[in-house]
Amino acid sequence: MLNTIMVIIGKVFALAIFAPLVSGIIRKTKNTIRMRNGPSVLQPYYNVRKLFLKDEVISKNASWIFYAAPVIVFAGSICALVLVLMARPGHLVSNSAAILIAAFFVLSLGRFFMALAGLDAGSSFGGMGSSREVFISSFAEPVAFIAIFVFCMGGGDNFRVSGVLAGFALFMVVIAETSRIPVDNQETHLELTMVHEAMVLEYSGRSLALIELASHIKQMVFFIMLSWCLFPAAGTAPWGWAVFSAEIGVIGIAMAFIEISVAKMRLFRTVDFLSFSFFIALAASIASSLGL
Amino acid sequence: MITFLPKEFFLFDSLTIFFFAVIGLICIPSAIFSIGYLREEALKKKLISWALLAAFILSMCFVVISGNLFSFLIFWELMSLTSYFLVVLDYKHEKSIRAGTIYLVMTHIGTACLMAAFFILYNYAGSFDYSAVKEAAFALPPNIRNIIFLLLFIGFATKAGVVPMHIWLPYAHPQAPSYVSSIMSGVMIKIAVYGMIRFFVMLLLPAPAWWGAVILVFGIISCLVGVIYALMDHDLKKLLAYHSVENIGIILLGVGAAIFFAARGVIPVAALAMCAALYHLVNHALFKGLLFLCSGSVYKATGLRNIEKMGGLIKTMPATALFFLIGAMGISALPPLNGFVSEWLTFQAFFSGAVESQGAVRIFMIVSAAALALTGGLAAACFVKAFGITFLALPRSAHAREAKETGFMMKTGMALLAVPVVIFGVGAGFIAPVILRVSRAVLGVQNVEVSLYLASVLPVLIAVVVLGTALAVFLWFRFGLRTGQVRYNTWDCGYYALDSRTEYTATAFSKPFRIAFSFFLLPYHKSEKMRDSFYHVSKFMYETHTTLVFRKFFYEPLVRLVYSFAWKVRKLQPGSIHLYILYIFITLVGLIALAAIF
Amino acid sequence: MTLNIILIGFLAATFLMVIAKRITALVRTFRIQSIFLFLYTLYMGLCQQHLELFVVCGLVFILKVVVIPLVLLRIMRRINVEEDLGLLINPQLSLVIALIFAYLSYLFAHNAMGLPYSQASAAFIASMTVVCIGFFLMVGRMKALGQVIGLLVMENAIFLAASVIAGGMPFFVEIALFFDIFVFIVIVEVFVYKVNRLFTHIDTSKMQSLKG
Amino acid sequence: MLVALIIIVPVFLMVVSLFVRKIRPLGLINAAGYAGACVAGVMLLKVFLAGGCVPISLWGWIYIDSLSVFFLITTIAVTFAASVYSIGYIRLEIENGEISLRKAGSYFQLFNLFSFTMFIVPLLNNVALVWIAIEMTTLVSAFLVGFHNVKESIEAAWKYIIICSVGITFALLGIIFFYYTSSNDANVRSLEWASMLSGSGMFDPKIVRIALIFILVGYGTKAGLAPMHNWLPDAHSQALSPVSGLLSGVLLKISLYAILRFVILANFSVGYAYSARLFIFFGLVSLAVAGAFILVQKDLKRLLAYSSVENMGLISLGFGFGPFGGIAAGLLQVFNHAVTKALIFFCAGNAVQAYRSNNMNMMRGLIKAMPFTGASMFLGLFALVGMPPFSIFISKLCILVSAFQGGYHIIAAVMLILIAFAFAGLVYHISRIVLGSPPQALPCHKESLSAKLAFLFLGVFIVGFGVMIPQGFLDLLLSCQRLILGQ
Repeated sequence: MLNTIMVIIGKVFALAIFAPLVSGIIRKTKNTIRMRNGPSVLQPYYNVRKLFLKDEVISKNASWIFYAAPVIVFAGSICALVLVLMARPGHLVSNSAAILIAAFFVLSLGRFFMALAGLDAGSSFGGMGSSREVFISSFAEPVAFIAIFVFCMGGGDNFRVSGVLAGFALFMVVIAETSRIPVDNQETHLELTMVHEAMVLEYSGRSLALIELASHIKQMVFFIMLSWCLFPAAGTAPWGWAVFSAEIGVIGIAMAFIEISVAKMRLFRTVDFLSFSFFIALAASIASSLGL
Repeated sequence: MITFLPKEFFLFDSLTIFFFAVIGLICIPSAIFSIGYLREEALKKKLISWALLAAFILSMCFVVISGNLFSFLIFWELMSLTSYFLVVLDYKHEKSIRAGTIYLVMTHIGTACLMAAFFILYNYAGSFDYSAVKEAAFALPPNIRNIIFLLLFIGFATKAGVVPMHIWLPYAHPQAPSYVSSIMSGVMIKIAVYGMIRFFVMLLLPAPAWWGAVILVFGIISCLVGVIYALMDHDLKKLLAYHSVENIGIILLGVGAAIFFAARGVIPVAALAMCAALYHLVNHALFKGLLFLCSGSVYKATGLRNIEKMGGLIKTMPATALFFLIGAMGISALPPLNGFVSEWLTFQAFFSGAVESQGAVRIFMIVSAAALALTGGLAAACFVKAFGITFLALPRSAHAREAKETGFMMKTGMALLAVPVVIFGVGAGFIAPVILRVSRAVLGVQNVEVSLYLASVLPVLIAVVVLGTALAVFLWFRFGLRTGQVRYNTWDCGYYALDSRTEYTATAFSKPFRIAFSFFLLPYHKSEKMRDSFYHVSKFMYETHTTLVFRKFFYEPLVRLVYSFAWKVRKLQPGSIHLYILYIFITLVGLIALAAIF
Repeated sequence: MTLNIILIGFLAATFLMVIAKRITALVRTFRIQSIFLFLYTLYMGLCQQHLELFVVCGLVFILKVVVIPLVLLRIMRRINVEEDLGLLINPQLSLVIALIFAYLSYLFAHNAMGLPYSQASAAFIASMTVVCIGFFLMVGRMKALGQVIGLLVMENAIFLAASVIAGGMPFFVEIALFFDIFVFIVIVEVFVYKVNRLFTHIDTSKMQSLKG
Repeated sequence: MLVALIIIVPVFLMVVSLFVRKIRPLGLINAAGYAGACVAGVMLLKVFLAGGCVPISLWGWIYIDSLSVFFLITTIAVTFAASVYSIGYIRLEIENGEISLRKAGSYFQLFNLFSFTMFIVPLLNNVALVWIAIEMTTLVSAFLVGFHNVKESIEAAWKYIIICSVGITFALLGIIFFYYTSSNDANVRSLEWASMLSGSGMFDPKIVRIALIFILVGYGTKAGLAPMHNWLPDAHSQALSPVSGLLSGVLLKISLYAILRFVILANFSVGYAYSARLFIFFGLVSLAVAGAFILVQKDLKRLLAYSSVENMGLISLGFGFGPFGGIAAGLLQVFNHAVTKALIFFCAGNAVQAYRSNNMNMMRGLIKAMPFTGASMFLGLFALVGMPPFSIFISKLCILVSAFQGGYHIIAAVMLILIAFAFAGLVYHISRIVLGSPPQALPCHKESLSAKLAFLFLGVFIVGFGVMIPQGFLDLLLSCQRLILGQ
């Protein structure tokens, strides 16, 4: 028991530490494809370090929610990571689905507070960002749930039709949830198009550092889910951790390719994007009900 | 004539005790809250309010412990009547009169359906007693059973506020004083769910699977429609009322799934679904009661119900804000609070159901789960709006600016509901098995294994991890990392005149949803510019509204139809005595001609 | 034979009422009708030699032949309105309708009631026809007095019907009925005055302020 | 003896009202007299239930059975309440200058005459005399309807007299047909109830069918069954409010009593089922018509009048479901509706006096302006629409149970829908009157003590019978049921 707990804590730490690296790799890949030099893969670490060392400016209008939100977001991401690691890959039974869904709920805890914090300062940007963030995520959630259901019902076999379709749907959800093009753009600070960045616009210093860390970890959580979805058997393979790392890397690079090959959508087109993913998920469920 | 007086007046089984507990859990804090709420009123009004409140609560209790259809009906009607009085307690407003009328008429339609069903049952059972009804139910012809089911479903659904019979709910609940709204929303509509469980699961056995499917489908419709309307509404209490529609939908998801799987013989799933439904029932009672009390507290402090005029209340009313936040987190199903546990159990029920079945049923379960997920996401969005606009940022009106924290009694009332919201979440390990026992008894299966291990452990785990991490970060910030903090204006792009008028509004917040659901909401807007000259617009008005489709395309045409018919009938009586005499003669001649028929 | 003549006279008087255009004419024809009724009861009394029948006969004469027409004519004099009866249906059509009523009564007596064909049934048919015509006068005539007379005609016809099919009501019932008619006419007189005073006419088709 | 006492009371009071000129003592004497009648009525019930009542008394003029006792008691109770209510009502009318002092005196005379005619109807042995008594009720109450002597009231009174007389003339024809078949086929040359009943087995069914239609249409006109109900809203809206209460509460029921008598007679030749179908027909038509008119009504007292039509329809339906316990239910509804409608008409009377208008759009905030009246009216409303714990709930429930037991599912469904219309209309209109804020110009208005007492008196019945029906009363109803079904 204690052993298991220690292992999970160890894994959580490891993954949390490597989480910014994944973001760095994605960014590096994007720049490479664009034929740019770009910052190093370690740049996310530098950013976080810089932010932790800076003073922060807090709006006069803000309440305690503003202080609490980054901490809760960070804690939520960590908790989600814990939960995802608890759902054992390989023999994904109903309990695993329940745990994965719980992980989503925990992430929405953080999102809830982040959205509140966006409204807290009384700035229009924050409100706009919160509104859009909850908008997108509320449409993403059902798709993710169906995908998880279907994939867990697959029983951990590789490359079932339903599993692949579910993985595809989940991939689209991950794009939306990790604020990537075509749903959102992490790199922009153009007020009217940003979503996540608008919400956290008021943050600076160590709070912002926590938020950034939290989003790296969240991305990690999603990538882990995605990796299980695509190659469920990988976790039990020998050299599992290496296979796993490779998977994460592949997913990240795929993400980077998608990001540079499509244009950002208008906000209201994201509904179309997500409903498309919903139909894919539905197709997955139909496939699963046919036993495929 | 009065030969039908029943023999078994009262009934105590685990279901009644469960509902008793729910009633007590909500009504006591609400009653305490009412002491503070009514403090400034005249003694007469206080006494009337309390007398009505007591009558209301008692009638609910008696509905639950009735052991026969007859007293069930009487107390059901009394419950409607007393709650109607409570709705129109604030009798000077035309709005409350209107709300009361809509409420009473809808309730009456529901009760009429119940009456019809009860009397048909009475015919077959020869008695109003539940035991006789239960015995007779086995022998009922299928079509009669189905008619009874439909009548009872309409009757209970009307009271429960299931879409499309929800029309009264967003009028009546906001119009009642908040401590009453909390009971109405928290408990009264659950009594209808009690009726459904009592009749569909316990009395009219065996229930066919399609009953469960019907309930499930209506549950899905209710939760989606409820939450979408809630997103669009900016009246705090109305918003909460729409959330009641949503949550009743979620409860019905569980009830429907339970009936569905019980009929298909998958008992463990049925037990899990029923457990989830009952768990969500008590949870909704708790956080909805809490939220209504908070809204009452806000109303008392500001005199406002429109959240567009509030803002910044977290600074002036910190306790109310905290309680509201707890309620909002509960209703948004955020772990580790109670709403999370029950919604999550419902998901598990759907998932186990999907695993246990094949083909269309599996898709049906998955789609139901997706609907629930969408509902959950939208509910969270709605409460970000409700809490954010009401309590955060700057006050948007003078009333909100001058708000004062409410008194001790009201705070106590709220706290008594806020604490259980937390306990029912974190302490699910203690609560869930009890509720599982109730649901086993309800389904009449004793030896069914349902593992609630995860439900017991996970909320605690989440609480520990989240709080532990948060505490660690906090300690690190406090003692390890000592960077400075500067308080300054919100970033304003150099405009230097940010005030409450430039804040994001609830209307703006909900705009993406309005557009995404425009196929259902049918929004329309009008804008108006006041110009000083061609170049200078001195004032700009923008209004946007959504169409209440059920009202506009069903109830209003229906009412219009009835009225136009009534006006036509009215022309039959134009005041002419000659015509009247002619009527008598025609009746006479007609009857004589048709005497053979009679 | 005598009975038939009386009945024909009774019916003829009723048909005259149908085509009457003025109130006084209506009252006079009503009197004629009542005279035939009186003759009928007299004949019955002579046939059966019952003292009670003679008393009834006398009452018919006093009340229906003398008092009621006088009262009605007095009302006409007093209120001094135009005499026109106000026909909602013109006399020709009215006559046609009256004939239809006669046929309907025939059907009623033989098909619905199942009466055997006899003199009594003929008398019954006649009286039912008159009931219908009385009703028709109430519906088809605008003035208040038209309605009163219509009602009285119906009363007459019912009296006739009672005596032809059942041989008359018990004596004291007949007396009470006469009393009732008397009270009725007195009260109606009062109300006609009131109507005339308040409305300055007695046209009931214009009294339509209460509707719906 | 008791019966004679009951009959004498109104006669005596009428004589008194001829001589006493002052209004206040007159009203008090009136109320006291009817209180006495009430006591006598209760004693009569007791004696009757103990079996100590000879059916035929006073030289064969009076016939008493359970049906007559029931209707007599109902009549007396409502009349007493009306007499109590009249005290304050007439005083206020005089103060408001609506009626003169002299007319007030004549009000009491007419009131007593009216109640006399109503008292004797259930007691008379001879069906023709019953007919005459009912005609007399029309003629006497016409003065009370036209009491205000304004255009509308005279119009109403005129329509009332003429339409009811026409109707009742048809009833006379029906009586004659009964008499014909009774003398022809059963050799009973008498219109006395008991002797007709003894021969009723031999009546010619063909004629009885026709006769019963005449009776139902004829008396049904007076009983306010649609489509012959047209006089009813006019008369009820124009009459003085205590009289409206009496008209609606008692007068309609008295005609129903007459109908029932003939239904009993018809039982043995055509069977109850025939009457039941007729009752169901009239009941449904009444419910439908009343429901429609209630929805679009503007005048308070007309609204209540249509509600009476609705309730008569319900009662009629109850009789239609007779063999399944509907008769007792219908009779219970007769009593409950009588007291409830009286209460609510009295409340409406107070409201009309206060707002000086019958128009419901003018009335707001009654509960603020006149708390006692407003509260009574509100509770009366819920009693009227059949909410527990009030009495009509029970009787409505019984009617519905009998409908379902009789297997009249579709009729019961239609009935429930039509009741819902009436319910919606009544709640909509009356809640708007009772609630809301009263108009600024409303003069301060006191509620008279007598009105409050009358409300309380009726309220006791309304709530009491809703909670627990006295066993004696129940026995009476059941014996009526047996009587009507001819068991």
